[in-house]
Parts: sequence; structure tokens; C-alpha cells
Amino acid sequence: MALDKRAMIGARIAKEFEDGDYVNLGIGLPTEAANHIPEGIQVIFQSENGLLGAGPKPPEGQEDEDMINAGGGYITCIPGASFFDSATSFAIIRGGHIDATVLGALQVDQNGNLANWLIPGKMVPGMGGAMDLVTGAKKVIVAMEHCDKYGNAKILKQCSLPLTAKGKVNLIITDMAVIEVLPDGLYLREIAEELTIDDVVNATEADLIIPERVITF
Amino acid sequence: MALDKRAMIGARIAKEFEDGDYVNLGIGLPTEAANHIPEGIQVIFQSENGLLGAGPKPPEGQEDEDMINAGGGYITCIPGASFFDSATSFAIIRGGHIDATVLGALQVDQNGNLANWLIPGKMVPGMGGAMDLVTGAKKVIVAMEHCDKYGNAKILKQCSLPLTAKGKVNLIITDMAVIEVLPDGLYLREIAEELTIDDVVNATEADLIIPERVITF
Amino acid sequence: MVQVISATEAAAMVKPGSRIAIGGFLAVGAPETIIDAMVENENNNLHMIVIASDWENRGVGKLIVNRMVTSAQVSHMGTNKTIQAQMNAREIEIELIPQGTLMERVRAFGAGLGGILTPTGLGTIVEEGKQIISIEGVDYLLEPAIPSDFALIKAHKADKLGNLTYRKTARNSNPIMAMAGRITIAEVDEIVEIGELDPEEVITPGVFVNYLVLAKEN
Amino acid sequence: MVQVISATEAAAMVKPGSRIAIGGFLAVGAPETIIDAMVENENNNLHMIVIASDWENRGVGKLIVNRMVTSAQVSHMGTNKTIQAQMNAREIEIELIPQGTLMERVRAFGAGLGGILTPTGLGTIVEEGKQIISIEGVDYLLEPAIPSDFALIKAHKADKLGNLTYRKTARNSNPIMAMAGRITIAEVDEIVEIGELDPEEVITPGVFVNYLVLAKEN
Repeated sequence: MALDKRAMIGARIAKEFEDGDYVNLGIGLPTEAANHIPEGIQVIFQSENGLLGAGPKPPEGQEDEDMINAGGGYITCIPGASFFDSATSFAIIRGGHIDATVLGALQVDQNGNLANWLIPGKMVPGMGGAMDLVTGAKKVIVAMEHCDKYGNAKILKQCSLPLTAKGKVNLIITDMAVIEVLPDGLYLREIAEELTIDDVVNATEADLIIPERVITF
Repeated sequence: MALDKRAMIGARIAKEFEDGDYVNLGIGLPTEAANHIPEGIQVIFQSENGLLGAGPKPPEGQEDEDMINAGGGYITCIPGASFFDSATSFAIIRGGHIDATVLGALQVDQNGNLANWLIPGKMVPGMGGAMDLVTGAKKVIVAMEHCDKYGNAKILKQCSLPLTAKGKVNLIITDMAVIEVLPDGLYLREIAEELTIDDVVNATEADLIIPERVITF
Repeated sequence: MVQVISATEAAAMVKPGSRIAIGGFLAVGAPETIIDAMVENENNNLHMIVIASDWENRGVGKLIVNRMVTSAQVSHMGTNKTIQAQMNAREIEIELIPQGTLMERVRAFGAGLGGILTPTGLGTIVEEGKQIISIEGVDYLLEPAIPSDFALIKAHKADKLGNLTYRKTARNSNPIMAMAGRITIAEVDEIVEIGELDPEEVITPGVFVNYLVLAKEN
Repeated sequence: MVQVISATEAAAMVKPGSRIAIGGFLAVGAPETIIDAMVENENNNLHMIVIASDWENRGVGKLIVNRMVTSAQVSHMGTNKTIQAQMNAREIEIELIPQGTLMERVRAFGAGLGGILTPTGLGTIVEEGKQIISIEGVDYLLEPAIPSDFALIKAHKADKLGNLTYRKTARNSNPIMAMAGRITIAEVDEIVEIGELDPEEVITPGVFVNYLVLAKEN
């Protein structure tokens, strides 16, 4: 993905966080959000391998072998951090103590279903912590490119890939749009500058509900 | 109970422990065992409120308000002790990590059933940790006077009081006898000095299996 | 993010009819300052989730003698005759729960689990009305999670993010209760700056804590 | 009471066909010294319980590439193509388990529970063949405890009673795996005298630990 698209999505994700929120960012695109937290807002990042208060990558040469995030990358921790075991980590996640999780997606559908862990016949990486995160976080945000690399829609009427969790997605943030998932369907809330509502509708297989007010981001 | 009887029972209980055993002693008579651990044997006592390595009562005036045992009495801790929360404490107990627990009894029967927490119509203290201890400890030792204060048998064919756990008792140590509970019944292993086997049989309602060899203790 | 409030503010938050999990074991590690404020505030009609009912003049016993508790899930009541009398007079409804089961049921709620399977209580009156589930030929009781609206706990130190440490056997049920409150209020001996607690020594991460109350001096 | 043994002795203890829970997350906090000794010793036909299959040259990945593992309960295999190839060739049988569920199932065994009820996996292929239990109108999957014959873990310091501390994110699954082995062997960076660890800083009490192995220097 182009750098400006990543930054745009990251900045838009970051707006979802309130001061003091505990947030878990999935690997890849979601981590971009950490670079766009507004000044005056403190967000505490969880790493599900057992850390609250994950900080940025250490300077080269200062890596600590025992300090990694859930993606295996070296990290630091902020003042006020805490370490705990994996069962406690997932008690935090599944118990509804994380304010928001942001994950990538292969597909998401108009019932809030998410598929992001398995393409049958391809590599089987395993679900890792994704199923618990999507099941337990107070707010589940999907962050992804609106269409796949072939231009196919990823926001569907119904996911065709194996699900990560059923009916748990609250918000979809893409390079084209911000879509809220409510019990009666997908509400188009925001579109990217220079796009029309029709552009988004045409790139989306799912039915979109278009409210009177759709703003740009 | 007379002091010498308490000491006798306590000393006999202590013989059940091996070097390095983790042991949980119930309140009352079982705690007497701690005074009789043979030299060269280290037994580590658990207090189910969250301590491994419970030590003796502190000298008067040196009590720490935050250091109590499961009976509410002030204690100390030994070098190598550890503190943990109550869920971990009962994970240790129920998970089979405690080598032996010693508890008092109202009744015990020939199927290894134990009743020690409730006399209907009287005070209801609650089972506290007793049910978990009897269910989870590797070896469950009942320590009590052989008969109640009216001279009635407490070792019965079948408990009449509400059970603490079903079929979990391994050994009964009283002022009169040491009785092993095996799947086919109660084996009289030892009798107190100056008693005859008939004395024990007459003070016991349950059927006792009398092996060829019964020693004195 | 945590907010520091007074014990009176904490007590006012706990509405009549609330389900409250309270930390401590025989009053050691009990949030006495908050309990005193609740007595003052006359919070009533409470459902209480505790290991023990403590003594009449210490710990949650004070809530009992002031008739503020109408039901309780509890493991041990042997040190408090008032709760026994109230139970016999049917003024309070009691569910007696083995201590290990109680801790797991409370933890389950905090951990987002629906319940646990335990062998404890099989073949006793504890199994009455409960589902028995067999796993690989071994029977277990299905014990559901215990929800609580508020967890009132006592810790030793807190930093301003709500990270908590405990002291000796005053830890007991507190870290478990802390996980399980929809709102968790921690009474602490001392509040330190962010960064003063070693990340390794934190027992309850701040994510579980909503409010801090400073304990009154003894 | 714990005994200090060599990694070779530890490896020899783990018989072919054993169920082994191994601590670590993407090889951080993995007991590398014991794993190397197992490769040397050619322990095989193992059933492995791990969060992740790590890398071919780090952590449990070394057991995979040496074809010592015939079945595994695992949450993440994205960093190890060999295990994927072995799975596709039906040389290894894989049960994929959500990470939180895996940790609770392992903990359940260590804690003497038969299993837990979790919402995770509902409506996905994880629910296939599993019992769904409804508590107060909410559905949960019944997930049974996962037993292990051996737990092989990595801690930072141990005292001679087997009390353990960990270091930073190398803690991860280790304290949970430690609870759950019928025999638990802890590889540690340092063994200190009894009394040198503060009772408040102990994360895994020695009661869970049977053997200590000193880690080889990096």
C-alpha cells in the first residue's frame, strides 16, 4: 500500500481513541495508528504476549531479546507499563477490558462478520489471538484497503472465507471510506476526499446505507 | 482434648510427611503436626489465603496485620516463601500440587467420605476451602479424636451429616488408631499403646479390616 | 484512565441493589475506608460477593450488622454470628460456595468466560441443581461466572495509571475481584507517580482499575 | 522439592509419545537449552502444546524441522513453513486453538478444572464438534482442559525451592505452562539461594516446579 494511504488510514483510526484508552493493534496496517495519536491524548497499547504500555521500536543496537510485541518485533515499554502472563493477557482481552482493537481483514460483511485468518488451500497461519480480540474488545475496528489487489470488493454481503468471529465488527476504516456496522446494516459515514459516494458504493459488494450526512475525511 | 493426646496425634501425622512435601493443615488439631516435623525433614506449609512457606506465630508485639493464616491467626513466613492470590492458591490445591492436607472431621465413613463442615440446625460456618482441599490434595488425612465427647463413634458405616467430599479420605489418624482407607474398606494399621484391637473395633461403627500385622504407635 | 476519588464519592457510586465483589480474607486486605463510607452513606439492598463475612466490627461484617446486605455469595461465615442470625431469620439470602470455586467463578466473569468445570462439590449438597458434565469419563460440576457491578478492593501501592501492588497475605482475593468488577474501585495505602512501580512488580495492571481511593490512616 | 539436573537429563526424561507443553512466544521465553538437548537426544513422536511453532532455527521450530513432533495443539504457525508443509503432507496432526482459549485450557488442567466456557470461536470452525452451553441466555463453547505429561519452561531466576521469576515479555505462557505439567522442568538463567527472592516477586511458586536446568550461556 502506498505510504500516503497507510498514513491516511492510520490517522483516521487514531481519531477513534479517547484519552486513557487501552488499545490492541493487530500486526501490519493497524500499527500505523500508533504514529498518529493526537497530542494530549494518551493511549496505552497492549501487546497480547503479555504487556500493557508497549512503546516504540528501540534504537538500533539497543534491542532487548526479551522485549517483543505480538508480531515478534523488538519494542520498548513506557513508564507505567506492566508485564503479565498470557492467560491474564487474554483475560484482559476476552473480559472486555480493552477499549478498542484494530485488525486487518481479508473480508468483512454486512452482518459484522470478519474473516482474517485463513484462506483454505493456502498457508494456515493459525488464528493466534485474533478470535479472542474480536470477541472480547469493546470496539472492533477493521482497517484495510477497500478492495484487494485485483480490485475485488472485500466488504461483502456475506463472507465466503472462514470467519474469525461472528457479528463483532463495529467500524470499518479503509482508504475509501469509514463505515459503521449497526444491527440493521452498514452505514457509510465518511468518504475519502476526491471520491464520490458512488465510487464507494461501486467498490463495495455489501449493501450500504447512505445517511443524509456523509462527510469527507 | 488432653495435651498429650494432641501431641500424640500431631507426632503421628508428622510421620506422614516426606522431605520437601507441600502440606496444608486445617485449623485446630491438624496444626499440631507442625510442632512435630522430624529434624532433617523440610515441609513447606501452605496457607490457602495465599502463602507457601508459612512459618510460626511471631513473638508478641511483632505481629504484622497483613500476615495471617487461613484461621486468621498471625504468622510469619520462612525464607523461600511466596505470596499469591486466592485463585492461584486454589489452583495449587485443586490441581493436585499439594502433597497432603490434614483436616478435622465430624464424621468419616468406610467409603472414604468426609463430613466436617455442617451440622444442620446448628451454626453454618460455610465450607471455606475444605471441599477444594479434600478434592484436590494428593493425600487426604483426617485427624480427630476417635469418638465424640459423648463417646459416640465418628468413624461410621455411612456419614449421616452433609459431606465435604465423596470418597477422598486416604488416612484416618486418631488418639486410638491409624486407619488406612482403601477401595475395599478401612484397614486398621496401627493402634495406640496400651490399647487392644478390640478397644478400637468397639469404638468404631464402621467395619474394620484387621490385617495380620497391626503395630502400635 | 483512573480517577482518584474520596471514599464518600466511592460509596455514593455504589447504588442500592448493586452486586458488589469485595476483596479481603477475614478482614485482612479489606477496603475498610470504603466500607466505612458505605456504612455512613447507608447503601443498602446490596448483593455481596466475598470469601468470608469477617467480624461484626471489621471488614464486610460492618455491612452485615448495619443490615445493608440482602444476599451474599460467600464461602465462610464462621466468624460472624450476625450473618448466621440474619440467615436463620431469612433476612439475608446466602449461597455458600467452596472457596476455590468462588474464586474461579469470579475470575471467569473478569476473564470473559461463561463458567468453569470443577470436581469440587461433587457428591455434596453443592451439586444440587447444577449440571454435571463428563470430560473423558470424569465428572465435573458446571459452575457459572459470577458477575459484579462493582469490585471494591484493597491494594498497597497504586500508580496514577491504576497499576497495583499488594502486601503479603493482604493480596488474597483482591487481584481476582479487581478483574471482575464492571467498575473497580481500589483503596490503596499510597499513590505514586507513573514510572515509580517496576513493570515486573505490578500484580494488577491498571486496565482493570477505574477509581482509586486513598486509605485513611490507621 | 526441586532437583537441579542437566539439559541432557531433562531431555532423557521426556519419553517418546509424551505430551509436552512448552513455554514461549515466537521463541522469546523458550527453553532453548532443553530443546537443543531434546534434538540431540532424538526424543520423538511428541505431542506438543505451544502458543506458536516459532522459527525453523529457534524455539520449538527446531523440534519440528527434526521431525520429532507428530501432533500439536497450537495457536499460531505463521512463522514456520516446515510445520505447514508437514501438516499438508499429513505428517503432523494439528489442532488450531485460539490463543486465549489455549491458555485457559492449559491453566484449567494445572488448576484441576475440567474445562472452561468461552465465547471465543462461536460461529467459526472452532466450534465444530464442540458442545455449546447457554448461561443466562448467552452461548459459550465448552473447551476441555489440556493435560500435559511434561511442561518445559523458561524462567529468569530460580531459588533452590524452585520459586521462579521471569523477565519482561519472556514471561508470556511460561507461568501457565508451569502449572500444567505433571512434571515441570524450568530452564533458568540463574539459580540463587533460598531467601534471595522476595516472596512478593515470585511469579511461579516452587510447588509447581520439579526440576531446574541451567540455561547455557548465549
